[in-house]
Amino acid sequence: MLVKVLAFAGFREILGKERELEIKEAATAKELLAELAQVSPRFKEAAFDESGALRDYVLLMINRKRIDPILDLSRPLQEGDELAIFPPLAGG
Amino acid sequence: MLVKVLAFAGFREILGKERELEIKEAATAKELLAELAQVSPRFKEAAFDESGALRDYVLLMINRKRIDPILDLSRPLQEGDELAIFPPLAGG
Amino acid sequence: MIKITEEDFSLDEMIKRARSKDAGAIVTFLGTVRDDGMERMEAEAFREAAQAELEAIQEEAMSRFHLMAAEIVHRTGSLAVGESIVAIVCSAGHREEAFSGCRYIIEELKKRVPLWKKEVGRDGERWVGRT
Amino acid sequence: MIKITEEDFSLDEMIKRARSKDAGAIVTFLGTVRDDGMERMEAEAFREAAQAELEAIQEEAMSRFHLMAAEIVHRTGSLAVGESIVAIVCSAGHREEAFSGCRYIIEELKKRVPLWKKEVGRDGERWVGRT
Repeated sequence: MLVKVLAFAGFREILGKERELEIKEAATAKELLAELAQVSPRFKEAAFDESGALRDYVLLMINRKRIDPILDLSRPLQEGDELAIFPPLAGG
Repeated sequence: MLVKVLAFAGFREILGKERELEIKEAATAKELLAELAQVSPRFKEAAFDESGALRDYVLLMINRKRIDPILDLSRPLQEGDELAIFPPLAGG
Repeated sequence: MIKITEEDFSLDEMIKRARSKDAGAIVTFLGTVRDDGMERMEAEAFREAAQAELEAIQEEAMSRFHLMAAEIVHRTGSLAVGESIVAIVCSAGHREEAFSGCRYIIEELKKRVPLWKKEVGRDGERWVGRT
Repeated sequence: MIKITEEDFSLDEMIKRARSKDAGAIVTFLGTVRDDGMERMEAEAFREAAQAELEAIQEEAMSRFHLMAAEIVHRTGSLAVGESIVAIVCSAGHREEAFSGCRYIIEELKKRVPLWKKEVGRDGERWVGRT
């Protein structure tokens, strides 16, 4: 199935602003991120620590809703879903 | 000696914006106010209560400095002094 | 700049003067005549004393909140509903200071500056006071 | 009005829209690019998500602080030192509400709206974050 990946700020500079990816039916956000890490070693280094865990400052939205990286990463995605990847907001 | 009296807001409507008054040498602000009360019954009623005490909401400046109606009213005025009489400020 | 004036003023010009490359935040307060069933408002100042008091307040705000600029204008005379009465513009490095400085100036102005307002309505007029 | 835009905007127009005869107070926050030794700033938004979040914040502020109007503009793209980045204009019956509403919107914007800024200096560039 086809999903869309949006990346912003530092992650945009690594992944490009927008790409569509063909992933297997009912794949999870976690599997999608792993696939991106495989395609892009720079993304792997930016987003994951040595133990393979997602770094704290990687923020995610699915269909423009913030998701909890612990609870929601294993939920299966659906055709046409949009995953956004970005660092912390600009803040103060 | 000559002193100047400025009046604002409601007191301006009673006394006029500005007037010069000839008062006796070393007269106090209190004496000056009594003189104004004598000249203008409307001022007397607006500024003094039945017992003859200055009402709370009469504010005074001598030479553009706020004065305390209890402490400073008996200080002698000097030639050319400017007494300003006004109600509470516009506030909130 | 501090001004007590019969004429309308340009908030835009005030903000322009408050901008600078070291200022990251500019906070503006604009007070206008609110329709509380009145036809117009008359504002009166003890001009010389008001100017001096505004200068003192400006100086306090600048040093307390590290402002880069503080602009104050207050109008006098007859003002229709919707018209501007007072404007304060404060610039600072950061927003915390700009907000606090602007708030400080308007609160002190209301408390300390010899200004009076009269509401003129269909049924008469009254001086606005804190009593 | 809420706008995320590459173009510069007119604060004056925003204030004009926020004026009304029931509003006695209009508070404005203007954020500009401060010279922290940088040459320019680049601002980036997740536009659709940012617009939706700003709408939510605006609604919260309007109802919490009884605002008459709340205008928000945020720029994206390359911005020189001194240029405007963000502006918020809130009008209310009284100043307390207008100040609180304006402050609320800028604080929530900084916390919740998907916007990023990159400082581009003589010695390189860095994304500004809260980490």
